[in-house]
Amino acid sequence: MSGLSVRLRDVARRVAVDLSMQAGRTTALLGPNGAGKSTVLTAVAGTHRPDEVDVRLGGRDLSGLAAHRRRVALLAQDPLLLPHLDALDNVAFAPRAQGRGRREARRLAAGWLETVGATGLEDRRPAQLSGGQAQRVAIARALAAEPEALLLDEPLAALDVDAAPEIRHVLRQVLAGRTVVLVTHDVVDAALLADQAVVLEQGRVVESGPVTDLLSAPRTPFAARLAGTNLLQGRAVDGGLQATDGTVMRGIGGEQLAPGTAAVATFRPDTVAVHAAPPGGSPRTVLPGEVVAVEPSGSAVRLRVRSTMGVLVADLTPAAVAELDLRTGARVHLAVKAAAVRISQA
Amino acid sequence: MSGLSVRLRDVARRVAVDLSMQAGRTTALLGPNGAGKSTVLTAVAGTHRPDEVDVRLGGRDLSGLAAHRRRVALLAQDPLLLPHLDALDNVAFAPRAQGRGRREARRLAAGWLETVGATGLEDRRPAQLSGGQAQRVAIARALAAEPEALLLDEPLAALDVDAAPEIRHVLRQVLAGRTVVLVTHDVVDAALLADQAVVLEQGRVVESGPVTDLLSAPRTPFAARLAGTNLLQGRAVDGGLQATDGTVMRGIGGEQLAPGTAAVATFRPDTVAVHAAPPGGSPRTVLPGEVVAVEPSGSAVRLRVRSTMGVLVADLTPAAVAELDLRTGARVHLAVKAAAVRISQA
Amino acid sequence: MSRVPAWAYLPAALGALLVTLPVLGLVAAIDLGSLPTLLTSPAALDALWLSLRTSTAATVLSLLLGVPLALCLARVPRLDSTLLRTLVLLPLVLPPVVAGLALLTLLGRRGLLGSQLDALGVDIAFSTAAVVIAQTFVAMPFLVVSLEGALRAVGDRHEGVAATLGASPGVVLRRVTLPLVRPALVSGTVLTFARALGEFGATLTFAGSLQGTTRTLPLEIYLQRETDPDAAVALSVLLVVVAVVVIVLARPWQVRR
Amino acid sequence: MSRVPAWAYLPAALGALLVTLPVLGLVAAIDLGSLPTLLTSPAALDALWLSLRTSTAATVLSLLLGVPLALCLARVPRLDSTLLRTLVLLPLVLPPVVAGLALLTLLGRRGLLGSQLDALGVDIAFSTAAVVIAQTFVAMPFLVVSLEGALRAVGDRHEGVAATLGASPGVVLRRVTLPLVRPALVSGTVLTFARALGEFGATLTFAGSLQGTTRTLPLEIYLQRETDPDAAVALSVLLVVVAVVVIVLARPWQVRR
Amino acid sequence: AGCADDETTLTVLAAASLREPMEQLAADLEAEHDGVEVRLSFAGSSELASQVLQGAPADVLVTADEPTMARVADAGLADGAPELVATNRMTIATPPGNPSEVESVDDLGEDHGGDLDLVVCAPQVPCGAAAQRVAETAGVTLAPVSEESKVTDVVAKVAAGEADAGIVYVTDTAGRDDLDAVEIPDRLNTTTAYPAAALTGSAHPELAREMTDLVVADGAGEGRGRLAAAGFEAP
Ligand SMILES: Nc1ncnc2c1ncn2[C@@H]1O[C@H](COP(=O)(O)OP(=O)(O)OP(=O)(O)O)[C@@H](O)[C@H]1O
Ligand SMILES: Nc1ncnc2c1ncn2[C@@H]1O[C@H](COP(=O)(O)OP(=O)(O)OP(=O)(O)O)[C@@H](O)[C@H]1O
Ligand code: MOO
Ligand SMILES: [Mg+2]
Ligand SMILES: [Mg+2]
Repeated sequence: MSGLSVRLRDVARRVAVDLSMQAGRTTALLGPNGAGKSTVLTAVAGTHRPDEVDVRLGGRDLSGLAAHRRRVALLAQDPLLLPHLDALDNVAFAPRAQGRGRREARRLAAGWLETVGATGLEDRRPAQLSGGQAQRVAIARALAAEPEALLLDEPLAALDVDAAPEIRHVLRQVLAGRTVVLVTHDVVDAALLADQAVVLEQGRVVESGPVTDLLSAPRTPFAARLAGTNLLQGRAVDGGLQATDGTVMRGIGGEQLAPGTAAVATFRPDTVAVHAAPPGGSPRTVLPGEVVAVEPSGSAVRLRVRSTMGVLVADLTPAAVAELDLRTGARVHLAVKAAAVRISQA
Repeated sequence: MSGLSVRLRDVARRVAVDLSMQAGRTTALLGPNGAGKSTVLTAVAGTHRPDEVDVRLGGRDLSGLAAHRRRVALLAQDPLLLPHLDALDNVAFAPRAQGRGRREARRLAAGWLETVGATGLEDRRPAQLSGGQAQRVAIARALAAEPEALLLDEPLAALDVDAAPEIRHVLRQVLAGRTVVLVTHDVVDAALLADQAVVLEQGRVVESGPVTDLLSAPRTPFAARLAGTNLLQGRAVDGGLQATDGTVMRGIGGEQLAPGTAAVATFRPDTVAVHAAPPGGSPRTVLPGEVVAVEPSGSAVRLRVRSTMGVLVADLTPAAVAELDLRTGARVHLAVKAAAVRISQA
Repeated sequence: MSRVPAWAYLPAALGALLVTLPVLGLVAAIDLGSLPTLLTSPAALDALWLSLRTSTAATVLSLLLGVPLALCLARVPRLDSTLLRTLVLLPLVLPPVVAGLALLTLLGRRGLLGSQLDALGVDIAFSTAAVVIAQTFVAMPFLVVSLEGALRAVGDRHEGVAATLGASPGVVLRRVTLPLVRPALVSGTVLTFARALGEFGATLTFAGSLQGTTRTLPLEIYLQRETDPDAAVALSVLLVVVAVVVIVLARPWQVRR
Repeated sequence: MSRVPAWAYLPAALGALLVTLPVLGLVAAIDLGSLPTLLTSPAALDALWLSLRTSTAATVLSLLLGVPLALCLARVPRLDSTLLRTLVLLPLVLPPVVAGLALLTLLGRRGLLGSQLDALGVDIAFSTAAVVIAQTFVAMPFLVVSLEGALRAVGDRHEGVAATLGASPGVVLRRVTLPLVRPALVSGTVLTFARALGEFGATLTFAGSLQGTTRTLPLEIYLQRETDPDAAVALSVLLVVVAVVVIVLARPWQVRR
Repeated sequence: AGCADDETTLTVLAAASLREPMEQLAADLEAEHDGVEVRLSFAGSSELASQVLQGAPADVLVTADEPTMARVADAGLADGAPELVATNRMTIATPPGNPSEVESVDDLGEDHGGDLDLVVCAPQVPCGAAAQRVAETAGVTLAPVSEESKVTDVVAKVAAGEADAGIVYVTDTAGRDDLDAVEIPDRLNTTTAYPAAALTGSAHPELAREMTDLVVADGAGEGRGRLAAAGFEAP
């Protein structure tokens, strides 16, 4: 197999994963804080040694190799620019280390700085850069290494609203055809930059597959929240799913599941209707709840509502929000049409 | 005046601002990377001394005061936890420094750690925390100082998709009634947490006012992009605005402006129609362009299109995107109805 | 996996041998049979006890004066002058005999300050106090140098954060600055104690050599060497053992947990 | 605005006075009229020239061996043993006379290694080479200590990043590690040179005192003091001046820009 | 120096107290032999003896007492029997003008010397042993504030005014204006002898012998004459 595969166990950090990532593809590594994402990346790069580790890249066994022989560049969560070099020489570091002449390396570096929108910062020492500027330089530095595999730990954090899409655009071009692992908390990055996705929780892989599948049919609550979709876990019953609290969410697609099988119900936030009083009417589930958050989401407004089945998300038009006078603490009833709820095996 | 006012000039960093923020309110400090946001915060906190500085808080002149007498807590862009203390003692640091007993301080600290979802990390040294965990502890530490003014530099960066809304929720409650300055690149944070907004660009204040005004009627391109709105700058002409490239964007609201006055045209992304071929018809502006990015935005899809008037943003339904087969590089025509374009004085 | 270039091991080993072999040779040279008698003579015990007392006093004095001095040099921008730092470093580089001469020109009976003190009836020369002063003079710069370097290396960003959390400079010093530089503080203190323990030339020149009062272990060794080289070697090994014990005892405090 | 507690200034000033006043007193004590004659005597010039040559050689030797040694101690986890570090520190704390004795027991004509070398016709003791060895023995640990502390303080995270960018350990050392610890490297080198320049007891014991061959400036000062205290003071000031020049010249390299 | 083939270097180790006459004698030898350079090393006698025993390359040794020379001779390192070149006697040194008004050895005793700072050599070294003998003969118990390892350290402390009095060799005070001497009468005084020897390790045995002979030779301007001029007495 020619991709990147990692098997590792780190007792102190309680991380034990076994992953394979396709060659030439970008895999998004997702998961809550402390799930073990950075641990996986540093183990692949060779800067952290877990208790057990087996890393293979394009058929090479990296496990025993020193970091500098792995041809794997890591953009760590902390930019860690070399404080004694200016921005240009930081970026030129990898080409120089790989044997290019000083002028050539600097020329390449200047190009990468331009690519990430950091032209004009060439002469600055890291201490003289703002947070976002440092992040851009660090991205340029990792890209300049032209590695066989690129590991990016939250590359777009700290970037301003102009830079984030610009650099996302740059990354999309640069990453194409490379083996990349991208850690991110932003679903937009995952959706736009990655082909595959892996979700870690508490040091274990809980979900993996194509990004589009993960976002359209998440199987774990974390992935669902990431995808902005609602997901409920429970057991299949006739015509729906019974949550742990006993409530039944009516839905379709679970017909071929044996009753009692572990299953999930997913439904998009814009299919959830919000009412001030319990509505009547046919095949739908109605859940009472309390609004815990009101946030803009694109041009819609997203409500988070705590119900007996957990926190559910509903997207409304600004007009509807104003009309219902929805604010944090308001008591509402959520109605979900059975046709919009997909039941599938967990 | 009882709020927070800052006047400063820093020659080396090319920052010169004069700001006042209301007491008991949260002000979002927005702007591109390197605009001077962190410089303002550190000057207010007293950890950076610009060439000239005048800071007043609630009638007190802080300019000459040592940092520890300012009663201003700063959550810096880098969490800077004290490496020799565990998470609990890091958070207990401020209560202890303010004279509380060790037990009392630890009790308070444990409460704050719980608030930010970091229960269970009490005994960890900063080196043993993941990026997001460290960020949570740093937030708890700043909150535990119970300062008169709180300065937060990108507090929600590095947080996972569960933590961000949770901590945003916590902050909303904690910040209420306090004087807070919040640096962020995320419009959701600004919208949800702040009352006022100030936009810095290249070390200067370019816009300020209530957050809602800024988001609904931005006056600068940066604010517009932040708000997810389109904004064009130019001069008022009869029935619209003439951009620097000569193109006229037709719109309403500019009637009382003398022709030639500097003006801006704003219009929401969901009012921009995208066509494969130039459409005909009444009062609208049609601009040819090239798709440079396709991104999800809530349940819609956001296109960024480079036109002669600059990069414009259009929101479409996923269905429309699929139908038109829109992807990066596609050539399209943008149509904007005059009725949706607001012309106002710049 | 180690990031040390492979070629570095050879010179490192040579370096380690160069500094360790002579000491091991010294230890190998002692005559074990006569050791107990040599080490328990009243002169040796007096010298050991005097050395321990004066070195401890010099170390405490160095801490009391040297920590604030290092702090000021590292943190008060106005004081960041090459001149002051150089003057503070000088005792490190002066031959001990010159250090003793320098102390005499200041505190000797005819010295600038000494003559004033003499008039007041205070006589420093030939007293145990003179030993402590000589040891402090040559040893304190070790503490100042290692501490100042560490203070600059850790930077002041954590101190800034602590200040915004309401910590006064005193609290910052106690709860942030000193804990952050603890490894350097401990190793600086050990070096200071050890240097004070080994002080010879300045003590001889400034304080003289009288059993029980000013004749510290190194002076006793020097004297023994004239008549009984074996005893000198045995005492040298005693001194090495004391130094090793101090270094080893201090080690756990040095490791940043 | 300074973050140094106000009370710290008093002990800092006392500390600074304690270490600087004696040296200033020494400088004040010289007789300017006779200075030129004293400093240009053949003996003084020989001693100065010998001191400069041997100190330079000892410094170079210390760098060649001490930098790899510090690197191994700081970066090779297996070597992080208290024992090895203690042994390396010992020369710092040995009285120079004991250091000289130790060198003799190893490299003297009757020493463990010296007797082998003697058989081969190589005679180290009482030669200029012995001076360099004695100086290296006492001075190299300064370099190792300050460098190792700095290496630990800067940590290895930047080295890790550099390695993932394809830099081999040698490149990491040259382009990342050494630049990061440059201030410590420079001040360690200066201390080493200065300590070598001031070395007295070990040189006297191991190398003897022969004009032009082993009588370095500190030995010349010691000798002069017996007959002509003024000349001794003048030479001491000369030594101070050389040390100050070295410290001052090295200063710009120490500041992290 | 010493790079040319026709240049010979002779190394002479001598007790510190012999410095002045030895420098003159070295110049004498150099004047007699073209291309010969004499290098002198002065230190405490025991120090020098230890160096020779440790293999210091030297041609001639002159010490301040016989037992010390015996250590070298017993080790078989002396070329022939050592010969005495001079003797010395003790005196009381005081700072110029004798401010403490020391008049005799009696004034140095512990019952008189309450606030008198006396410095002597430690009994373990030759000059200290001699001082001890003087005190015993005078029936005085000394109460020094410091017991130095070398006579020159005593001289330095008295000359610097740090000490009020010291017991040193007569030659140490001769010709110095920063020291006054209080004579010790013959009945209380004691004599020390200076032996010289050529060394077996010498690369120039002829020249080494010649130097030794020069030191012991009779006649003004040479050996004994030079020594006498510096205050030494004949053996
Ligand atoms: N040096 C360390 N020693 C012990 N535990 C550690 C260390 N570094 C991290 N951990 C722990 O290991 C777990 C995994 O950490 P890791 O940094 O891989 O998380 P992450 O997924 O990158 O989180 P984040 O999104 O917050 O960056 C966490 O529980 C963390 O507290
Ligand atoms: N120590 C310094 N010395 C000189 N210039 C500096 C220093 N720190 C920052 N700058 C420069 O000052 C300007 C303002 O920096 P600042 O850190 O305030 O930006 P910011 O608005 O916080 O940016 P970001 O969003 O990237 O954090 C930038 O151009 C930056 O490069
Ligand atoms: O050998 Mo001496 O003359 O006692 O110092
Ligand atoms: Mg991480
Ligand atoms: Mg910033």
